[in-house]
Amino acid sequence: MKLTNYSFDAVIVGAGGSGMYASLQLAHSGLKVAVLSKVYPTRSHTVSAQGGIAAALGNVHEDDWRWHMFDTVKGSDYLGDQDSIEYMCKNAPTAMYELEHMGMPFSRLENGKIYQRAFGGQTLNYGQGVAQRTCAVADRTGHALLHTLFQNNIKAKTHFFNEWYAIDLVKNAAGDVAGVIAICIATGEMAFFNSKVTILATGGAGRIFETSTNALINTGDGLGMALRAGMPLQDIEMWQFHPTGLPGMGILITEAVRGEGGYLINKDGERFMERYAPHAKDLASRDVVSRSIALELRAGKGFNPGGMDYVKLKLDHLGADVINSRLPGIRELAITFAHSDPLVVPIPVTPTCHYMMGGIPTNMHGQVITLGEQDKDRIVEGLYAIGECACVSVHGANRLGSNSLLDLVVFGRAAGLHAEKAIKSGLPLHPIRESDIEHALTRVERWNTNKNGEDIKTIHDEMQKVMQSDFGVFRIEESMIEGLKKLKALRERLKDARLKDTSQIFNTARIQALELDNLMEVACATAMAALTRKESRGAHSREDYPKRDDLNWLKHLVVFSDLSVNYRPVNMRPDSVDPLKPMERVY
Amino acid sequence: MVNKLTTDMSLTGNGLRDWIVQRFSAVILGVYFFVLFGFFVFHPHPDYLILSEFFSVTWVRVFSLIALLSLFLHAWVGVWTVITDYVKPFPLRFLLEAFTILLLIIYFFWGIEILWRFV
Amino acid sequence: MRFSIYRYNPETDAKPYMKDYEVDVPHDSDMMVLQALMLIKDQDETLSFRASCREGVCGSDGMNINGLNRLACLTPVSSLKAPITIRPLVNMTVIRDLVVDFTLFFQQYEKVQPYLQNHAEPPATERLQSPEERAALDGLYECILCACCTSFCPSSWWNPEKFIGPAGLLWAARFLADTRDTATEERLANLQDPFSVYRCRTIMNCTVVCPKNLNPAAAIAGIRHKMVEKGS
Amino acid sequence: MNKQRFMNFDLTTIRLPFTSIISILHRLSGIFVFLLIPFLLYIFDMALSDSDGFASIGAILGNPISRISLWLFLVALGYHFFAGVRHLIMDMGFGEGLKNARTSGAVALVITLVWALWIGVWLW
Repeated sequence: MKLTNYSFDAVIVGAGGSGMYASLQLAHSGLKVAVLSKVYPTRSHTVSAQGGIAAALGNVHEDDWRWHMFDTVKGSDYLGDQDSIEYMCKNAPTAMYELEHMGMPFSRLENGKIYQRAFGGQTLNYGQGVAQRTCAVADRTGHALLHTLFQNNIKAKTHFFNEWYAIDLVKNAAGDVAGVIAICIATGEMAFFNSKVTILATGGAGRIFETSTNALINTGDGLGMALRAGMPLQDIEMWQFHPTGLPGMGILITEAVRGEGGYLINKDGERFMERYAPHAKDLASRDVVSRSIALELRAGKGFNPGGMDYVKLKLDHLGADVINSRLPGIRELAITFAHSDPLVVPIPVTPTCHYMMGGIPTNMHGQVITLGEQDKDRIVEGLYAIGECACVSVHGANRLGSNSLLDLVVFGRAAGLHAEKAIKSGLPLHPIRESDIEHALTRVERWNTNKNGEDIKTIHDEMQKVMQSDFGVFRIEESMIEGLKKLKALRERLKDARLKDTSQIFNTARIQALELDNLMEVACATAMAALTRKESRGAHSREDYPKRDDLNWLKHLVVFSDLSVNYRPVNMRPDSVDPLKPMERVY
Repeated sequence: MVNKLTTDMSLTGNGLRDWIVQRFSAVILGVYFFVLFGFFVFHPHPDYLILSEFFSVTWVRVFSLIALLSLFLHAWVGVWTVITDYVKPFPLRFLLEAFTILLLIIYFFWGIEILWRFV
Repeated sequence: MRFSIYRYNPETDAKPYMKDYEVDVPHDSDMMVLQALMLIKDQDETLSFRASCREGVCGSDGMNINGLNRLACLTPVSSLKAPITIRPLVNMTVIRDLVVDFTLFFQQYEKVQPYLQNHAEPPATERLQSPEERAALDGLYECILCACCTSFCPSSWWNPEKFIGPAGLLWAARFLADTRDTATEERLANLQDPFSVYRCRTIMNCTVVCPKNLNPAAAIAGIRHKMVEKGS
Repeated sequence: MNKQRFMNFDLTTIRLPFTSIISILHRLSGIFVFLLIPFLLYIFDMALSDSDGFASIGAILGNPISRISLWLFLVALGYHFFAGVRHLIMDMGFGEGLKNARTSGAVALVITLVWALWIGVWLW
């Protein structure tokens, strides 16, 4: 196969919030940086984020990053690494001001400062009352963030390779990562991007589920690449179900609706969250609210039992002014996709797969970690992961709303800073042999040459069905065993599947096939991890093990491509504050 | 930002100025035609005498002259825009533009001749 | 329901052609055109189109549907007369099928320097901006760069390289409207030639087709106003 | 591999919005007026030369083609004027929204129609 060779100081795969923050950091350093993105940067999934980005600025009331840290650790059900959470919460205000200086069009308070709203699980003074900590651009914060970063990258003259799809990492005999193989979607040209530093910023994999708030492009590409290169995924059983997605399509209705004062009702018109979370009510953390909705539906209190069951989100009482100024995008979405104008009627909602807390394990500089000798952490030279595809472990078992954009920004920046320092201190291009590249090419060659076998469509749909039915909000041993068995069979079938269209120019069928390889890897890892963790923690809710079990399970679970499982300790050693000891988690 | 030769053939070479000239001349022409319109409303069936009398009044003549000039400017901006929209080969475009200017100059002096010959 | 779709693959086709597909659309279905396209792709995997967020915020799936540029994901099939004709965005080079080349579109965007410029040392915290000042950005910053407007603008058809087009100009207006931006005069000076802004004839095709209900035509008028103010 | 580049640009497949029809008519009427300027100047020249010249106008307009040309000229001029006034109003920042722009466009069309009838009655 003919390969073009490119050589860069750093190659970033993915042009969402974290990738573009890292590239911006690096672009200012004068290094040679390339950003590969399978879509135009402004199509990245960050654009869909609505509600906001958390930072203890204290614009509305006194605030402290330590309170933010407390909420995040508690929200994570104590599975989050406290050193990373500390770093994130501490650096959040700086990051916010950087974004503001870059031109991000934040909504404003009367005094001219950045507007901050309430969000689930964000409290004052270690759990006393509701905090307004979420910086927002109406309900289009992700759009504003992504465009601001894109614009500043244009200003910094970042070298974008748009609509280039990264296929696999190139790893040498020593286990160092020397770059990626990628394909130009428009022409079919294949290239090897040789780089001193490769940063994976490929986002989530929400498309393993049938119904998801995620964009169609969220196919876990970086996760698949890491798994195939022999690295594990961490905490991948932890999938967040957002309480309020539109039934059917799974279009996201932001938590900001509840932050602004909206609330959930069942078919009796009852504000049922008062029963499940007497203090925080509708602003309890997402796992709690999603489970509560699922229980309401199970009790027959949904609006359409037997059909596509849902509860409703009421916000008409907020009035036209608040809705039109703070939640205009939500109103558009509800009218377009649910035919209901929230000014007048409540919006139908149901828990929907939304976010992957797990991912490629990294330290707080974004450096990818794998298990080396005697199962000790080993840093993979040359490889970073940031954003949703990474698991720095700031979200643990459940992410707080508005902490994901923060994660992107803070660790995108941190990885950029670290990589810049590493390159400037003389990091060389990692040596490779021809065979290392050939190894990375095997997958795409298989798709190009396999002429028989079934189409990918059935395999894709069946995988999503299994994930939806056996690994959803509630999980139980028997069905998970069944589910995993089915997934393994599907994975085998996928190895023999074929591509009918092997043309070169903008062949989206081929990209979908390559994406399905990645989705399947993530689905299998998720199933394995979910089956292994025999407790309920955060988003991982097992009916057969309903209690959290800190004695046996206060640890990270890592899964490899061969579905072997191992463990890493949770970091409980923050740098400047006392460790937060696990407590019972009530809202 | 834009090729100079293309721009040079525009009235002022500057979009803002062209735009203002076009609007300003439009207002003058509008008022002028309103005056003519008024004349014909009062004299639905004018004869030579009434018409020539009207056009011998000084302000009418001066106004007519200003209107002629406005017509020249207005038409040049408009026609130049139309030509540059649809005619891409440079020689042809240049010819058309030059021809248009020539025509407009002829009209202008023809108009002066009509107005001023019976001073 | 019948769909007639523009097909072209430069590897195999001498020229573009229209191909018909039949899709089962239940009577009272909520199906959007994007979902119909996905069903068609299940029938014929060689059909290429772009899609990402499928909720109208990423701007991937702009295309010409029954004669108007729109986002496939926001256009209900039930709102359209059959046969539904789907073509690529107007006046943009076709890469394959419904996929067009965005290179020129993004070049035009970059021409307006679409980023905040302020050379003063930023304060330790945020720059202040009153809610009213911030409100000036509403209706401008929400653009998703889907190119529906620019591809539907006659002024862009005739001068695709010299006229910046509604999308780029909307972004120019967005930064001109930002009280934090200090490059106003330079921005206006850069746009004063007879083409970049002034090819706009307020045809309003941009406003008609904008899937986010923005009004680029009015934004362009705003740029002209600022120029008149600065010029006088 | 086909190196030729194609675009989807076929005006028969594009649904032109109402406002764009208002706009293209404005341009067409402008061009028409421009092209008929010599005809008008000629009539004007005649009318103001002397009473004989004035009288010859009657003869010129006796020809239906000239009369229709004059009518078309005045209709085009009228439309160009009314649509121009609409533009000037919008330039001043009024009625820039889509709904208003559609309404004002329709108003310009209707007034032109009335004007065309009125001129027709006057000319015949």
